[in-house]
Amino acid sequence: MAEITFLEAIREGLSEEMARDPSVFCLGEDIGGFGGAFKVTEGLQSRFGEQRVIDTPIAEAGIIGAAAGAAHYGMRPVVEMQFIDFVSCGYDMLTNYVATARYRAFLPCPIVVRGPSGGYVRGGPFHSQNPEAAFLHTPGLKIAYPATAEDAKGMIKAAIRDDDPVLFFEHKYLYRRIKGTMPEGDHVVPLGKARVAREGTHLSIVTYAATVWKALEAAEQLEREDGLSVEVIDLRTLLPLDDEAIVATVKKTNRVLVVHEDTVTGGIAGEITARINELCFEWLDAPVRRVAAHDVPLPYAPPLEDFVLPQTSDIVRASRWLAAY
Amino acid sequence: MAEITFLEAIREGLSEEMARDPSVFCLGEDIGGFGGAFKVTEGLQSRFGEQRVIDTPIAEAGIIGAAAGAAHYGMRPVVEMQFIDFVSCGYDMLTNYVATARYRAFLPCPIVVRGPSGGYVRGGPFHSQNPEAAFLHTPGLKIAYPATAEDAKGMIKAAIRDDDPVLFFEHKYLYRRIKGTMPEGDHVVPLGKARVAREGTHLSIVTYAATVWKALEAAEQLEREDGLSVEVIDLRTLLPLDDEAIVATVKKTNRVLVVHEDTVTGGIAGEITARINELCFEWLDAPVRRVAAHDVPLPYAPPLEDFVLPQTSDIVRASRWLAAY
Amino acid sequence: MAVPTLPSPLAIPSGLTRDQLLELYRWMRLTRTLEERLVALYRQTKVVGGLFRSLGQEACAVGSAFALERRDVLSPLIRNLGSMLVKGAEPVEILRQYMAKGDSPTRGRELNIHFGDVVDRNFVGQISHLGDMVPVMAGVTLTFRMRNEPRVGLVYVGDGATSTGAFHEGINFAAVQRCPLVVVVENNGYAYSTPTCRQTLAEQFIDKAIGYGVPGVRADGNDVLEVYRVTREAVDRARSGGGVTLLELLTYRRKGHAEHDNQSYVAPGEIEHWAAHNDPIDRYVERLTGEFGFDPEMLRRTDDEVRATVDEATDQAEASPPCVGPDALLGVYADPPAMPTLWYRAGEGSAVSEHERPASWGTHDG
Amino acid sequence: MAVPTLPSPLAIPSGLTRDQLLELYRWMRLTRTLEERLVALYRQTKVVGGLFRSLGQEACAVGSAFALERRDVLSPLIRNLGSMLVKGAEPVEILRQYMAKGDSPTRGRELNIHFGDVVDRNFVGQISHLGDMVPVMAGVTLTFRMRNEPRVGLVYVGDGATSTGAFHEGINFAAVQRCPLVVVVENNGYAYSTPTCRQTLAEQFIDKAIGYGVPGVRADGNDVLEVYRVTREAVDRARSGGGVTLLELLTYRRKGHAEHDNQSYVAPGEIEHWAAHNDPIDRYVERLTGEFGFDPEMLRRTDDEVRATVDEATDQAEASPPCVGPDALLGVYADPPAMPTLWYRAGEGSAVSEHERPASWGTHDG
Ligand SMILES: Cc1ncc(C[n+]2csc(CCOP(=O)(O)OP(=O)(O)O)c2C)c(N)n1
Ligand SMILES: Cc1ncc(C[n+]2csc(CCOP(=O)(O)OP(=O)(O)O)c2C)c(N)n1
Ligand SMILES: [Mg+2]
Ligand SMILES: [Mg+2]
Repeated sequence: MAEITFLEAIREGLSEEMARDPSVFCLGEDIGGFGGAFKVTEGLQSRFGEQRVIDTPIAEAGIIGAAAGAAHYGMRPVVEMQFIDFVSCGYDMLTNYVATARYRAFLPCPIVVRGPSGGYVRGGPFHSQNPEAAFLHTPGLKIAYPATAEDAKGMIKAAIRDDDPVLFFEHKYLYRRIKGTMPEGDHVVPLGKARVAREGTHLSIVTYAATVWKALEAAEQLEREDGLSVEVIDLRTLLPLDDEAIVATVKKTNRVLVVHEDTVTGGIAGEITARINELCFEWLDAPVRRVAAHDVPLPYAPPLEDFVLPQTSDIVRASRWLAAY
Repeated sequence: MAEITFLEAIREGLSEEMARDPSVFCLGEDIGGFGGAFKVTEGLQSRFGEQRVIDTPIAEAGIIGAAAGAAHYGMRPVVEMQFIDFVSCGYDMLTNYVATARYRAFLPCPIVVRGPSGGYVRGGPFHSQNPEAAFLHTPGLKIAYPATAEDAKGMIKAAIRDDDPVLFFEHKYLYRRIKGTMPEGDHVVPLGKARVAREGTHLSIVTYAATVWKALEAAEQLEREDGLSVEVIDLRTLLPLDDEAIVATVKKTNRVLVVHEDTVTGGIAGEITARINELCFEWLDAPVRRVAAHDVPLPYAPPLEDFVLPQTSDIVRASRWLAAY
Repeated sequence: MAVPTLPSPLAIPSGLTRDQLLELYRWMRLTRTLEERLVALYRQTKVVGGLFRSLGQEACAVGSAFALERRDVLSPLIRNLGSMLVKGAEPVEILRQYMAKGDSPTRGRELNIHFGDVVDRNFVGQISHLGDMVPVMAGVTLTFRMRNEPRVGLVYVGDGATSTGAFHEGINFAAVQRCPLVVVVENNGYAYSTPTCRQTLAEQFIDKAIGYGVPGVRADGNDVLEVYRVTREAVDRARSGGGVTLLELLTYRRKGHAEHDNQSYVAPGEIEHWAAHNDPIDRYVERLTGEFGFDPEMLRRTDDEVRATVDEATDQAEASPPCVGPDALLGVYADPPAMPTLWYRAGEGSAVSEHERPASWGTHDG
Repeated sequence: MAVPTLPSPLAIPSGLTRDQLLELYRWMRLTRTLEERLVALYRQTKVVGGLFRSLGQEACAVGSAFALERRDVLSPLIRNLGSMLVKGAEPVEILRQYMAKGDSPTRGRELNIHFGDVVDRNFVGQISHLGDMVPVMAGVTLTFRMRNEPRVGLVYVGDGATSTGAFHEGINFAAVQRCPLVVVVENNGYAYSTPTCRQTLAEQFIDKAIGYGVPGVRADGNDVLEVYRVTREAVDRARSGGGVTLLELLTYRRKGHAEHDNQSYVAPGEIEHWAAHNDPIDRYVERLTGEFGFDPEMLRRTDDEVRATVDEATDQAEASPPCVGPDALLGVYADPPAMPTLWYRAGEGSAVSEHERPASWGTHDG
């Protein structure tokens, strides 16, 4: 089979699920004839009709709430945020209405809220965000954040089939840069399971999304230049976290670097560090360290964005420190 | 001087600042003649007039945004959320507009957003929330969460005088249960500094807000029954965190229990654990452990709420485990 | 006592039968009696949390919900106990909710009348955050439009809730998508302590209708037959593809926002005036016994039945079991069905694994 | 060439002087020329990020901002480059922003025309989240009302942004608080690819005015004098205590949402029609040289001046220094003034401590 991009993989997943299940439909701003700001839904409206690919007014809380209502009555809506940065406008609806629906009222609420996220693209403070940590302490939500094209397709399909609300982050830096060959048939990647992106023995890098690729780059350099064998864990799902996979790598290498693109303070690395502490403290030969963005809103000018965000060279330096500890 | 309640202490702080600085004014729902749902602003409108204690429509994003605009032009608005649970409706305005104002546009934005938070009051999932963790990865915001009446007054005054936006959480369980005697004169408690609520040598409990009192209860029981000397740190400010105070207690006792009322997953304990790991890993004689709420929306029925939230007995059990480690 | 004159059927508005006229009375009476019972239980501290009344607003709730069919979906707010009863909520469910019982509709997770049933009786459990139910109901009714089901939805907002962004985003979405939705602004003069004049500068809430491109209709919310009539028209329009209607029902909140609120902010005499001259039940009784020639005896019998119903429900609810702590960890997700108990609770009465997730807990298939 | 007939002063609307008439022309021309220059720089990949045009909408931006005094506060959106120029923004500032230069108004933190100056020229830096500026401007103008300052505010929203909850909450708050605020809906027919008919069912955006209890005025947004007139009336009303006005300016977005957008969704000929028959500058030139008797030579001279200005600004901007990485850690808070560099960057060119926080960086005292 031919390679397709990360973005095409998501589109393929969406369109397979829409073909498979008539209760699946999409709604969002400019996703119809226009195919969305990044063209993820291109062609879906002409294939499935205006009823199933709906152009909405600019109202994130409104469309997320509408998706929830439709889900209560048997539909499986997929909501696009034009940029995931705008999910903040639906924060109340997501955390208070959607996330609690099953628990407080036994309401089924199988919706997917997806959209382009992340930086390294000169998007500035409002088109580069990684808001995942803001939803981490919201029981009732699931958070998916794939790094490969294969996972992008397999996980969007799993998210749509999940009986609970899923936030699905699509790193826009990966949209067209990352390609993959999709497995034959109904390719579904279960939520909640991390992936060993690279086997290693000296230290582990636990990460997700775009920084998975930077971690792999760093791992190769460390192997080449330092003879270090670095294991890279791609979390893939952030809620629920795959504790088993995290513990396994810690027990294997005894040294962990947690890497993410979100700010260091309040980012998900804190939660991961706490879990490692609780589940396998005795196996640690060094403190768990974090490589993440500096604690500032993400600036737009290239030299500023490059300085604020974690780079491959940072991961290399931090890994060397950890290996030498 | 006579003792006053936690709630009266906040009111005293508000009214002293309004008297001191004509640019300070309050806005919120039902805060005027009615004095607010919990009567925190009672009497302020009759003293300072309708211009400075403004009853607003039900529009959290609207009033937080309005406060920001006023702050750009020299005012120091204090916004009340009738319950802090409703700050979720202003999440976009706070994290995107308010928090970034100084950084992206050099706009002064000295606003305070305050309101009753927290559980143990049978308030159910929408009148008991602790949303602090959702704002922890938002550079530009400060988060204050006092536990004593003295701090409640001193910190609301510091928050109002701060040149940047401050989220000020008022635990409603403490409003009338906790009393204190206010120091004479202009009593200001600086943000960013934690407090040693109880000296101890065997282990440290790092916590804030209502659980400070449960930690103190547990500490006394542990002293009585186990002869354990427990140090209790009241963080007081959650953003920025007082790393010095945290490191000091770790180096002193070498055993840390982080306690909070928010859910364990995604709560602030994760960030604290990561910092301890980074700053004083070598001093740890045991893993940092967490006592927090179970990962569910907070239910309303007493047996359910009691089961979900951390209780004094939980802190006692966890402390014994940690001391015996 | 005057012999009742048999009325000509024409005299009964909106094609209602005499049985239906009596039914409307019964629902309003049941609402009031049940709330009065809740007050008694509240004073006995048997109610956990606040108590919210709809005294004087019963006609809005009952008359509007009466215009819906069972397949139609209702989204009630805190003043719409009456609507929920009409839609099939049982008094015992209400009482169990308020008393936080283990067999209450939400198993003790949510308070007061925050519960629903989308499987059979079709009303949706509200959340506290005002305005949020409007987008949700836009989505419910969008579904009916998409599937060509002849079903409609009705959502209430208070005068205060019209100020929320969620109300605006939801009604605009529903309007432009031509969803079969009736949006009812129940204007009772106050939002907690805030009078309508501090909520909006508009003279009437239906002035907002044109801005959404939908019809707006205003009615006397204390005339149950008028409420029924205008709602029924809006419901019929929605069912026949006419999309959204904005209704404004004029009424008055005679009790505080919740039972604790002393209403210090209300002008003296205002409440008494409404109680004396504009009580929806008194007004309806007058028409029933006058214009429609019902025997007052009949109404008194209905009152007795209602009281008996409430008494029985109260006994049932009081006998209901309390909630059991570990149940709190069930049903956050379909998968996993339960959250684990935290480490320091090991062996501390965590019986989660023993529990099964009832099939009804929010899965499509059941 | 026909000798221009001296017009009677009465012929000039809204009490504008001939100099002002020419000024209006100059601002529109400057807007267009500057944007054309940006397109050239964009093609040379000297612009970092997207480029947003206001081609065909210059009259809305210029005519409305021209009705403000320097002390009044403007809140521009992405189509309001012209408004910012009128309010005192320098072409070189715009160019430096788009080129992400180190001496740009936001020091490279924010993109394109997202910048402001609340100290002197009084326009507020927008954020991307649509609708949010309306509550903010409600607060700015609330302040003026509270302090009895005779200052007003003007905030723009697009047709699409009217669907946001923030717009609703903000204009309602401003209306009920009687803030001296003018809310301008710049209706250019599209929100990105979405036509107005998918955004609202209302026939016109001023239909929303009555729902907020404020006057609504609609005008031809491509007639700069008409735009000035209606805005000036609204501004005068606001200044004299009349509160909020909702203006709807009808115009057309002739370019894509951003430069990359090929407008595949636009009906063939639509753009060409507006370009040929309803270009705000062409229309104004006709009136200037006709009705107002301006010598075309004079306009040509203005065009040359404008080009020279833009050329000079371009050279300046191109010569501007790039941003310096460590500056990214400055000024998140007044205190602390800088964030520390992360541990693994130690000695990696982090020169934060060397930097002083300029006094101008967002503190009241300077
Ligand atoms: C978003 C939001 N903000 C604030 C509140 C707190 N609150 C609960 S009820 C209420 C007043 C509601 O008034 P109205 O909408 O008129 O309904 P009524 O109580 O009069 O029926 C307020 C402010 C809330 N529930 N949700
Ligand atoms: C809250 C929010 N949602 C989505 C977007 C993405 N977005 C940016 S511009 C735009 C269209 C805006 O249309 P309109 O308001 O008509 O302004 P115009 O571009 O036509 O001037 C959208 C959807 C945004 N910026 N903010
Ligand atoms: Mg009301
Ligand atoms: Mg537009």
